Amino acid sequence: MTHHKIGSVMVIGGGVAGIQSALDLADSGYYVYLVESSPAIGGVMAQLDKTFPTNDCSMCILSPKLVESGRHGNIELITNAGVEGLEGEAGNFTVKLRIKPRYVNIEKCVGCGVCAEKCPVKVPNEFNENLNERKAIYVKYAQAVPSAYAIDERYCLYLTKGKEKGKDICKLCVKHCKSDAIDFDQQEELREINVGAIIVGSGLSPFNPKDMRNYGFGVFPNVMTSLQFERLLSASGPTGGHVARPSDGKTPRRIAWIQCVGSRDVAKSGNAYCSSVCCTYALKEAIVAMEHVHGRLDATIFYMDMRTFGKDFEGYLERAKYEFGVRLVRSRIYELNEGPDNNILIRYASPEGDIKLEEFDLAVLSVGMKPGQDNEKLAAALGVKLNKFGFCQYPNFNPVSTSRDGIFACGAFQGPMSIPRSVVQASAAAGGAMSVLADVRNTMVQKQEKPPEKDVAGKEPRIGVFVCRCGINIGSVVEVPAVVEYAGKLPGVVHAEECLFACSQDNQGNIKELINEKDLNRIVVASCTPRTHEPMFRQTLRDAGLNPYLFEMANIREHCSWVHSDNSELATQKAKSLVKRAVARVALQEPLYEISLGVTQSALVVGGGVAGMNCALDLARQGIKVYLLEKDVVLGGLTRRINYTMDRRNIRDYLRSMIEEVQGNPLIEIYYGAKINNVYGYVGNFITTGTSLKGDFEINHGVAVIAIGGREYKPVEYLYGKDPRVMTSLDLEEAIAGNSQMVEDARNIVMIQCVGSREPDRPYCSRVCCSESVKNAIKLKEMKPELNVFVLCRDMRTYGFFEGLYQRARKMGVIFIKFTQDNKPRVEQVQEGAKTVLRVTTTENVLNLPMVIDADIVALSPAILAPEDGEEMAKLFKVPRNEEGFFLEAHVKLRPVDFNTDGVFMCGIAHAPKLIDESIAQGKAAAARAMTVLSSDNLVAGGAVSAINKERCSGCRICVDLCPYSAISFNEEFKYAEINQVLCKGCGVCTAACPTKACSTRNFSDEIIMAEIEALCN
Amino acid sequence: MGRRITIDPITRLEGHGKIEIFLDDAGAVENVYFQIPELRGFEKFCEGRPVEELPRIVSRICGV
Amino acid sequence: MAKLNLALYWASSCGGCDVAVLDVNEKILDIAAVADIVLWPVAVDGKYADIEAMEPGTIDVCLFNGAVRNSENEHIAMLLREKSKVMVAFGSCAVSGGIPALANFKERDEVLKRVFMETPSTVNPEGVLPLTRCEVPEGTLSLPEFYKYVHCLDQVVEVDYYVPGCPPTPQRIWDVVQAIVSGNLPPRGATVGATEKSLCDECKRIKQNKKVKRFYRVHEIIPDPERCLLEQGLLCMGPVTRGGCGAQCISANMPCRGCYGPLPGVIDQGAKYISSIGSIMDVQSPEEVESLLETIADPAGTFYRFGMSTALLRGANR
Amino acid sequence: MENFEPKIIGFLCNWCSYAGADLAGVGRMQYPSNLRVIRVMCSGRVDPTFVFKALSEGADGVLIAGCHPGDCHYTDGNYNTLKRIPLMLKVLEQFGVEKERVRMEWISAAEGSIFAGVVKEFTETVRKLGPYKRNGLERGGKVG
Repeated sequence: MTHHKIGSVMVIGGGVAGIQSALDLADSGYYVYLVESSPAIGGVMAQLDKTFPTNDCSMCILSPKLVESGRHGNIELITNAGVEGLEGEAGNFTVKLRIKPRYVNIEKCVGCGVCAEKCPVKVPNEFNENLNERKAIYVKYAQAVPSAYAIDERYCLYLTKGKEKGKDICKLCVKHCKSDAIDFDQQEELREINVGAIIVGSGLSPFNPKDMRNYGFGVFPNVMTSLQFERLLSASGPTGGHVARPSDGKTPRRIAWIQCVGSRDVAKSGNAYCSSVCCTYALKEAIVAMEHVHGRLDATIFYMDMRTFGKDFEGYLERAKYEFGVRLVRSRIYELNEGPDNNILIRYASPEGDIKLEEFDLAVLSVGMKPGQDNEKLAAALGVKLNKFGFCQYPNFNPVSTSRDGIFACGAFQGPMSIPRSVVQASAAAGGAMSVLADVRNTMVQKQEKPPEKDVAGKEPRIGVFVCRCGINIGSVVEVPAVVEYAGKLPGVVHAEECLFACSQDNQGNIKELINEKDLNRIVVASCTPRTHEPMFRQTLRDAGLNPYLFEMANIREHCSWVHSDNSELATQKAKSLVKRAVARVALQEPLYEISLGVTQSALVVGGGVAGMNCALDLARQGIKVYLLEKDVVLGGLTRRINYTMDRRNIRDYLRSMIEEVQGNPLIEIYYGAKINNVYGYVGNFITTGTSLKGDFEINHGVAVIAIGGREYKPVEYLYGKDPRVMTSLDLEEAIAGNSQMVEDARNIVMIQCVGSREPDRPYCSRVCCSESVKNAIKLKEMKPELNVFVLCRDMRTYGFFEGLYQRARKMGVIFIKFTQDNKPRVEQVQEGAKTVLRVTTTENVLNLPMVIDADIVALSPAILAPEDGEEMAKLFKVPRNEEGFFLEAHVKLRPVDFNTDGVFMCGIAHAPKLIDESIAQGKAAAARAMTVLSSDNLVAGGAVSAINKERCSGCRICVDLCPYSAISFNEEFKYAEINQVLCKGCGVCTAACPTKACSTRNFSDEIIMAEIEALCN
Repeated sequence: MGRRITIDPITRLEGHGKIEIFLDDAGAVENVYFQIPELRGFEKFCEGRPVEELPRIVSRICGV
Repeated sequence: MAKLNLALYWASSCGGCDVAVLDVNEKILDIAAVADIVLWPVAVDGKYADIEAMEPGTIDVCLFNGAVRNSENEHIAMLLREKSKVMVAFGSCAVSGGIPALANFKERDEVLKRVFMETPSTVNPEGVLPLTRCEVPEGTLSLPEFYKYVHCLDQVVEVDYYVPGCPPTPQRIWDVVQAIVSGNLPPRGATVGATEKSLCDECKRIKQNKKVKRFYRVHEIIPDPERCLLEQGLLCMGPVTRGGCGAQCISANMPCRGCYGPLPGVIDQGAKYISSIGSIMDVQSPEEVESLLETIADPAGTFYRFGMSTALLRGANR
Repeated sequence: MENFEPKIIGFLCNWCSYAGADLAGVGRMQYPSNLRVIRVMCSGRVDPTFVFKALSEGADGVLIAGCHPGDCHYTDGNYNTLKRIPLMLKVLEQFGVEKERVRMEWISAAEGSIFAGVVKEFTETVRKLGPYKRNGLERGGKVG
């Protein structure tokens, strides 16, 4: 049976993963329904204060994405909704949604908040982890999208006590809402939506430790969860960012973090897996707390293994320890007790073996991640299998697929993971959906017809000013009629009026009419912040045939009436001044145009390993011509040396079939023995030249993906290369797979971890080695149970579900011995009679005594190094690398596979060490991100960007290196700098730096800013 | 009262000057006042400047 | 064709601009052939009284050098403006205050005190300071008033053209004279005798993308004569300074001092320079920034060496 | 100077500090009305000329706020601010202007309360410093 395919996708879950999937799809020509169970998108990330390892503000980086999804023409937000059922198949599904009433009309609500002020019902604020209260009518958080209020039907007086009985009780919100947005007649709705594919990003729920009575959560006031602590740190949280302990509001000076609460814990919580993120977030919370608590803070983290395995996490750990003095104690805490003054007492065994009792002001439980509350129900409704822990069960080597075709998964629905990894998975899942729907791209998206634009060149400004009352939000503080009168007299203003709600639909009509009637050529709206409303008003101008850049806002709400509500006179004065500024500015603004560029519909993928091949295949599946460059004469990269994965999937077969598929795909052209000589051009239009076994090549491509992998460190330690019995873990794997005699004869095998990793000159974790060794250990034990296998390690970093393997290895009798960086094991050759014994000596960490093992094989886990040709590649593509030589992504959290240089992406080990599934996901993610460029024939660029007047440029070259997007280049022939309008993002740094005024940022020129200064000062 | 002769400016030299000559009734010089109106204050504004600047600043005392 | 009436005047200046005019060498005769010089205190006789007696517009062109430091400077500037068809601010002092305007960093009274009471060669036990009016038996003598500020010419009278430089180079002066004689002048208000691009455009040195780890004072290093001086850590004002001087300082392996003034449209040369070099400092942390800034001996005096009269912030007498 | 109401110009970057100011608004945090904001896309757009211009036009104080170092929407635009402003402050001092009149702050999109606090504190500082005395000298004005 063949259904016709539908060019739209449903994304379930409005956390950062869902948002990323939705944006990638919407930008690539698909209509997206973004379904969220709560009244606003944002997920757990919105609750976080800072994010590791950069400590950047969570809201700062999330909020632009929220706003973008909220106003994207091809994303439809459906909040308060859950999935009831699913019919159909990949390409054509029908999803049944149950949408709960919000009781507030989103279109009408202006987010003024008067309703909440008047609402008499106080309820625990879940967003703040119940640390404070909100009202029954509420907005989830200040920056929420949609920004409309919602009524919590569980608590609303009218809904719980009045409605059914037909009694008109309370309804204060209705009475006070000036925009008539409260609608108690809203009914629960069942809606059927037709989509071609589904992405599940339904997130996580933090482990609730209330049943773990040994920790006293909910009993001792000064025991809180890490998410509660996160809210405490947040400047927009219940304490405004002041770290105050719950019992008495005092600033704690001694805080303990207890790791693995609800993780790695079969006995109490049943969660055997590692939640992957808690070690690093605890470090983050400790660091951030130190910054918040003025004065001394003793931060102690009680942990089992410090699992800072992600990119740049190890450096973060080092900084926490040495720069901030966070104390790390390796000890599993079994119980917390309450001491005097509600302090928390912790008994623990010190590394030296003594039992200590220590007192803390506050204890934070680093709670693990559980599957989202409704995941089970959701999976059942969708017909998608879950694993034993309740996370998604994905098919072999398809990390973003599910058990059902056409349904993809991303983020914490798949398992516990960090934000960067969630975002990668989200893009990869979007790519999966795109592959299914490649032939129906651009069929459901909405394109709008625009009227021709009026020519305003050379015309005197005729400015229209609209001053918004915003109900009572502005009107009750600022004397709006006085502002209107004042505005009417400003130079260039030909029309000024007030409006109740400037953003209302009917006022948009009014503005359009006036533009035509009075021949207005510039518009000022004095209302709220341009950060949310400017795009809408610009659209209104465009609809009226006016260039959208001939618009300016005066923020007289957030920056005036709301913050000066106690002084009407001063607020009115300030509002006038702000309007004057806007008028002075708009008069000088020029119409700006976006330029449209052709996009070469092909991709260059550099590197034919697993990441590169997955990327190439995903692109080819979407009809894109791919040029795959491989410097070797065969495909496969590092994976060729791997024989089996830890969960015993057959990687050899996988690799073989993948290579066959790549070689057999008519859209993929492979260049073996390839070397790039030069790269020219920019996003959409690159030209790469080089040589290969086929001879010289010149390739035109629209995007490039760098997937050049990495290499294995060749140890100089532990007699490697000096004794044939010392090998790397990959050598051991080959020996096991090849049934070598050496393994056959062995009695003692010693594995040594962190060889060349986590060292001062290579301060990162190679991520895969712990799991790799556990994998080999299990294999050996299965083959020969009597074999002694010792793993000498610093921390065992078997994150996520690999924790199960670690537990299994221990059960099988593999012996794990910890060592420290300053007390490493010794490997030496000892002559015993005719035999040369390979002797390993290490300090046993429990007894603190030397332990001597005569090994038959010593397998070293060497570091994974950045690719050799990384530096060359970085120069060719003008992309940055980090100190260790791995490529540096545009943004750790939000653009993990993008470079700052538009049109260039990365995946695989070249980015950082990672496992095969992670490389596969990244390859797919890079393909999806590349598709956001390749999905249209034209690329829109320009607008408010900078430009250099070459007549004025004197060739000093001050600006050239400043641009983070490499948009500025120097014309050596004519000695002037040029800005590529396609790459420029309009920050204006170059304009400020230019000594000759050759450089100018459109609509942020010196002249405009000077005019603003003059308007505000005089 | 005698005559007053003013030479303003005195020329063909570096600097600004003015001479006031008072003659008695007999036409003999009774008194002469030489006035220098020019003051720039190098003595003050050189203070605090880097030493290597001084040769290039004080050469602007007189460029003739 | 009737000969032009030409006036050259110096206000608060050093006479270097006048000498620069003489440095056109034998061409001075060509000037004399086309123009009658009605006032040029350094070279020819001519009294204020003669000028006062003239009808307005008698002087065709007045080349006015020097800053306006006192009431006499101002008075003569107004007088010459009245009598001249074309008023030219000639040289850095007239254009933007020049070296004398460095005094704007100091307070007026401090200057007087230092000069008349404190210098080692001064003997002035009664602490007498110059007076603007002084009664003598013969009558009243007057001295000009020493102003709080050093002004540039266009702060006291309307200026038609600007010729920057400390001093303007003879070649450029000759170009200006030719333009005047031929009547081939640009629109009023223009800067003549300088280019519209920065000195970097004229500078022959090899330029690369700029990153500066520390700054050097000129005596601390002998710079590579081939490479951009700014890239070597010398505070070369070239990027923010008009060209036209022929890059003389640069040719002597010395950084540009900025005398040709800011580029068209730049309202504050020093501020612009802060913005430019602030961008190329190759440091990241506030501490590193602080220690890099330590290597700049006298930022304000360096960045505003010739432009204090036109600086947006006016200096110590604020 | 009892009734002196200082005029303060603020340059806020669009992505962090302007958003922080918005958040202060959403949180109804009250602060003095003396600050007038000019929005720039990045604090790295702020040319010290703007600061001098504001002071010369009648401002008594100038605030420049951007994303925290490392958080810049444009990767590292704010590092330009971090370098230019201290150099500008040195020059400012040499001009005899109290450097407390110009303040550089890092304010994130989540730091509404910090924004409000900074405005309060800064307004007080400038109020205590008194008006920035200017000499409104233009051509034809009183010379002296």
